[in-house]
Amino acid sequence: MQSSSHAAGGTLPVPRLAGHFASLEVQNHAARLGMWLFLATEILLFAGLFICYGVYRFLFPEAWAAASRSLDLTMGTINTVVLITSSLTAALAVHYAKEGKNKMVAVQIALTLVMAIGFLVIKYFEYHHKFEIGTLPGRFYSYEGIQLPGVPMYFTVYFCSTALHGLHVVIGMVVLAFSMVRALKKADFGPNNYTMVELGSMYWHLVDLVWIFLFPMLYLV
Amino acid sequence: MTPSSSIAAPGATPAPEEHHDHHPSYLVDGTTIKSWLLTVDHKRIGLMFLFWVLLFFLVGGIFALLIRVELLTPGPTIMDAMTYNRTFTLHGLVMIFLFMIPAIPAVFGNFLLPLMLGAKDVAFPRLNLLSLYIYLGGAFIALWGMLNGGLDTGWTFYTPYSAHTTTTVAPVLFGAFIIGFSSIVTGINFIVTCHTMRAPGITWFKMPLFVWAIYATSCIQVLATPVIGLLLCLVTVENLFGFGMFDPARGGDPVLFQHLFWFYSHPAVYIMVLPAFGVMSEVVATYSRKNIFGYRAVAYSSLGIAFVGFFAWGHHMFVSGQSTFAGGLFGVLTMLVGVFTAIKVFNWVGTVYKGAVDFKTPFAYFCGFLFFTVFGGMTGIALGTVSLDVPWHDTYFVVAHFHFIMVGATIMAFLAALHYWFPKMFGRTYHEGWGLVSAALIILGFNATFIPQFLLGNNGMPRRYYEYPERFQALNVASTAGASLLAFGFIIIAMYLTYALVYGKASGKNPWRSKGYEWVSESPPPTHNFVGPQPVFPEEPHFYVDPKKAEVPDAV
Amino acid sequence: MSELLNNILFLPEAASTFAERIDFLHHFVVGTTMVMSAAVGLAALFFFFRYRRRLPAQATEYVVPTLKTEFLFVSVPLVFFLAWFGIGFRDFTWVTTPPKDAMDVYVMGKQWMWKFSYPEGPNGVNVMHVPANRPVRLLITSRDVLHSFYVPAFRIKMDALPGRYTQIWFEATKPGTYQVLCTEYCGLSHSKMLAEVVVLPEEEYEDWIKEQRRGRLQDRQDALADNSLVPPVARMVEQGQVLAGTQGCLKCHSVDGSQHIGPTFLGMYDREEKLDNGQTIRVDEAYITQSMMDPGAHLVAGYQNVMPTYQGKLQGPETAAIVEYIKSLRTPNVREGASEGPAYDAIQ
Amino acid sequence: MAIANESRQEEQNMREEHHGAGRYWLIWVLLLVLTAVTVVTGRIHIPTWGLVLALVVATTKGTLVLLYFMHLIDHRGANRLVFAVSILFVVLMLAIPLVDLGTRYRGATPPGSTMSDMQAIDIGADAQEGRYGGGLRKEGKMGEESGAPRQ
Repeated sequence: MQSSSHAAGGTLPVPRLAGHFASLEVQNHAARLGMWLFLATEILLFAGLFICYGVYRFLFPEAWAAASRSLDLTMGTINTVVLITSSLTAALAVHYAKEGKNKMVAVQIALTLVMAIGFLVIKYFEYHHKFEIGTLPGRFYSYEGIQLPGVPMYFTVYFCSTALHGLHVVIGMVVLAFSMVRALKKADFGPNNYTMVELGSMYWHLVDLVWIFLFPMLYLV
Repeated sequence: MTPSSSIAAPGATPAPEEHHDHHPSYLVDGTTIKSWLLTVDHKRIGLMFLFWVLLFFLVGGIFALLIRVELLTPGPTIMDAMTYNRTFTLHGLVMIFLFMIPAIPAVFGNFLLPLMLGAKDVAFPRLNLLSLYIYLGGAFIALWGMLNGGLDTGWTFYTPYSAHTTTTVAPVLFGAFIIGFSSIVTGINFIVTCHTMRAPGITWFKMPLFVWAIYATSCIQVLATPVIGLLLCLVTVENLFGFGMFDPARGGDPVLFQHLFWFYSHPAVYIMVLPAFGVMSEVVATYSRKNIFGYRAVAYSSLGIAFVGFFAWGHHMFVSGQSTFAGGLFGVLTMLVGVFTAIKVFNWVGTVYKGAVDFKTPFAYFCGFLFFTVFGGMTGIALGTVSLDVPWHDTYFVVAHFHFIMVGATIMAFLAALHYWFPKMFGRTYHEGWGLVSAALIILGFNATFIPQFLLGNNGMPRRYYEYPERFQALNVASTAGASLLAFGFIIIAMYLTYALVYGKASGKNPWRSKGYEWVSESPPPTHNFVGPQPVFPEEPHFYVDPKKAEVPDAV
Repeated sequence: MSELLNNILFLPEAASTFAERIDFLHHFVVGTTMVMSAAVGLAALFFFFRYRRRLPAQATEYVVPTLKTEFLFVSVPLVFFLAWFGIGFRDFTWVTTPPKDAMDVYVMGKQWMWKFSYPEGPNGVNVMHVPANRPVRLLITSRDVLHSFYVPAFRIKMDALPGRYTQIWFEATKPGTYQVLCTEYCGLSHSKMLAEVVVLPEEEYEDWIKEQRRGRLQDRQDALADNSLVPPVARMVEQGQVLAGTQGCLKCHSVDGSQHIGPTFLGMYDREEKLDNGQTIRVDEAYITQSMMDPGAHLVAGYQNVMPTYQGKLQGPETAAIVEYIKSLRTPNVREGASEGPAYDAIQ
Repeated sequence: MAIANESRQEEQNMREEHHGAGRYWLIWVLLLVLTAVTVVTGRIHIPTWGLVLALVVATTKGTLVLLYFMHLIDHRGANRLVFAVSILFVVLMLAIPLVDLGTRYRGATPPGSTMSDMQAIDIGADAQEGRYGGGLRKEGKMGEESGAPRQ
């Protein structure tokens, strides 16, 4: 069963087995299933906003088109590329964790974190621009350029969904940072012990997944 | 039987405390306050939930009595309109978010799920403790908000009123939002427990029906709660900053709020009532010494209710500006939920057939439960019959209906569970006579409270009315009289159960001679539930056939 | 029989055509519920007694249902529930689809009163006059938060949504005075948000409306009426005519049927117009309002999109007045003829 | 061995499916290509099918992330079920309100009937003034001050 390369020294690092689990495989399965369920709740959380988006897009199609064109597509595209690439590095981190290459795990996670910060910086500039010209949600809307009913609603949806997504980026960064510290300090990830990296990376992929949908919805249509 | 796995070997040494010779029950295994507050034992967490849930039930109950007293006369009686509006809001909020939703899953689910599955604990014990503290944190934030101003939106928080009212909406919504996390964590924990922690031999279709019910409930909690979380956040933001997501002045759609709200809050009804169904499946099997008639039908119908129940939410919105077509769609789906519930009712009655009924207190509650489920359910179907909802919507008919099904059925199940598993939890017995008397009082009181409300609704009295036209008074007085009877019943229960807790006779391991899986362990169980080798579970739960004739389980 | 049942069930007097339909379903549902529940309850009680425990650890038979039994458990309730639903949905469609010849009353809820206004006539606060035996369509909206318009005697209820219109209709059968209640929680004085529907015999109603129009009768309700909602000119059509002139509508739209920059107002209401994208549209209140606010949304074929938007230039009642003015210019043959009965045409 | 079945199956799947890192790079390239596709087609602003196309591309991208980055392709049983159910719920949850909206009666949402039009009327007695609690909060002044136009 242990087909993958072993960590140096022969003793395989193994996570602590909690007393109430029958075996390690049960424990891992439980952790993974728990994570999937948690991701399901996250998806449903964003689904609420998608519904608001869908309903208001249905009611104000023209406002939606006009407002989405006022966004900065270049920045949005760069952010998409950044996030997709960070997802790649997160996946690679799991890959190296399985092979026990702890240094590489740390490097990949560090790359992910750097890109996450990049994402947030770009997002900050986008937000800043909007605050300047006044394309703000609801009653704060003060942009003269687009005067259609429903445009403030577009920005309500825009700000709510990107802010919620941004919050998830931050949470994901914290989770991944923990794995990175562990990879550096304890360096005990290996073929039997990579659940922590895997779960963190799954969370990160979810953040990416949500953005994959938010991007065309907000910027392109 | 032990899972043999090469990878498990190095770390798989069992926890050392399992090899003690003496196995104190979980109640006395550690007596410091800290050993309770920081415990990860699912049984202790369950008991702590029980304590808080009962406390909040008391709070909600006091609000209910205040409402009933206020409604004794058509005009102002004991409070002003604002206080009344806050009181019914708090009654709803406390009862729903702090009592009904955690009542059975967090207390009895926590306590019994691992016992019924032959596991030492739930899958994530620390998360389990965390869920308790999240619940308490949210509860106290919400209560703080309620005491510092209170809010008057009704528990439904309908916009635009909730976005504009000057009462303290934000902290209460935030508290409810936090409680939602507790619900999600508990749900995830239970689902994973059902998937991974079943003892050898307990396959999916050998799980006790209570576990099935809790499993279905957990699915709902996991899938529905995030949506209300988001919605509460949006309303909070709207109330604080005016983002205008549901603001009609900016094109916002108030009906959209209702869609999102009921997407959670309708399944939430099943979060409250499905565990009650599960409890009753156990109770009826034990006291009539029969296997459940149509086990699979009952199990599948739990899942069916959980699934279809999700998509029936729009029957709360037949007259709220939703389209006629959508009304029909939701109406049909509502009927399907009714069918699933009917299956359960028939199978419970079928379970008694050729059984051996022992009319103990929990069984008395089963009778009450059957009554409330049938009438609560049937009035629900009537309300789902789209056109009948037009006059009934938001009148006391609806109030009486959901108190019957959601409260009546669940309270019956909660009390039945409390009595049925009292020996399991505390190893003591209560006074049977008082149990039956109070059960009778509560069932009578409940009917006396809510049957007049059905009639009030027919007569046209809208809900959330502080003052009402005089023609409604007679029925309101009847209802209040019933409520006092109900309160009296609860006081008796509190007294004799507290007495039993301290002075009750030792119950022994299995006082009801039940063949449910939870009775395989000791009563009360030791800290890790099972001592020594993997316990052997009966072939299936509630198998009462004479062992000599056990070979031929015949179809009817 | 039905009187007796209504008394047992505490149902209020039935005073509309819908009430009669719904009471029938109500009796049917209550009746079957009672019979079926009694059957289940009696069976349970019989079992409790017949199969009481005789030994402490009595063994029992292993009884499982056959497929047939389970099928019965599913199909019997399903058939009944679907039957109820079928009748219920038919009635619901009926009550949410007003007949074409219905008379309109605008209903606006605000904290905490109801305002009623008639397209061609008076406005009222908390008292609505309607003729008996004539379908009345209520177009309901709200000024602030959600309300719900409920007349127990008519068995109708519809929420009032701010920024939206909802509709429901009824045909009162008995002259009299009926209570209106608000059933959607709307704040402090939710329970005081009461109003009355006064159902008058046809002739009396005509007299009443004439008197109202003449403005001679200064009755209680005019005294109560909130002046702010009463337009300067009491008759919406007249006001609309004035507005059409002052706002410049008549510069492009003729009222005599002649071609001009925009389509003529004469006979416009309820006409099928062919749009520039090939679709057709029936001109109704919604379309006219939309065309004022967003003229380019649905252009009638053959006309240029030159009209400016009146978004923000016209106030709500002014818009309504112009709509009513245009409606008054419809050619007489458009809305005559018998009602086509309940027709569900909501899907667009 | 009910307990181990599910868990062991899972462990086995996870173990067997250990590929080289090349697979991740390939998926990454695919994702970038699809991003380019969606941006290019998005810029053209195809009238009716633009949204559909964008969503199809997004779904494809999402599926790739799910299957390969999140290893859903290696998972069996419950994990897949959980995910499938959540997606199903999202779809139904989105579809039903839209169906409702699409089938409302036509007058339900005329543009001129939004509350902003109605607020322009002075209703006379100030509903907000002098009432205890529960009334409407005064319409926020912030929007007006910053010159927010009423839509």
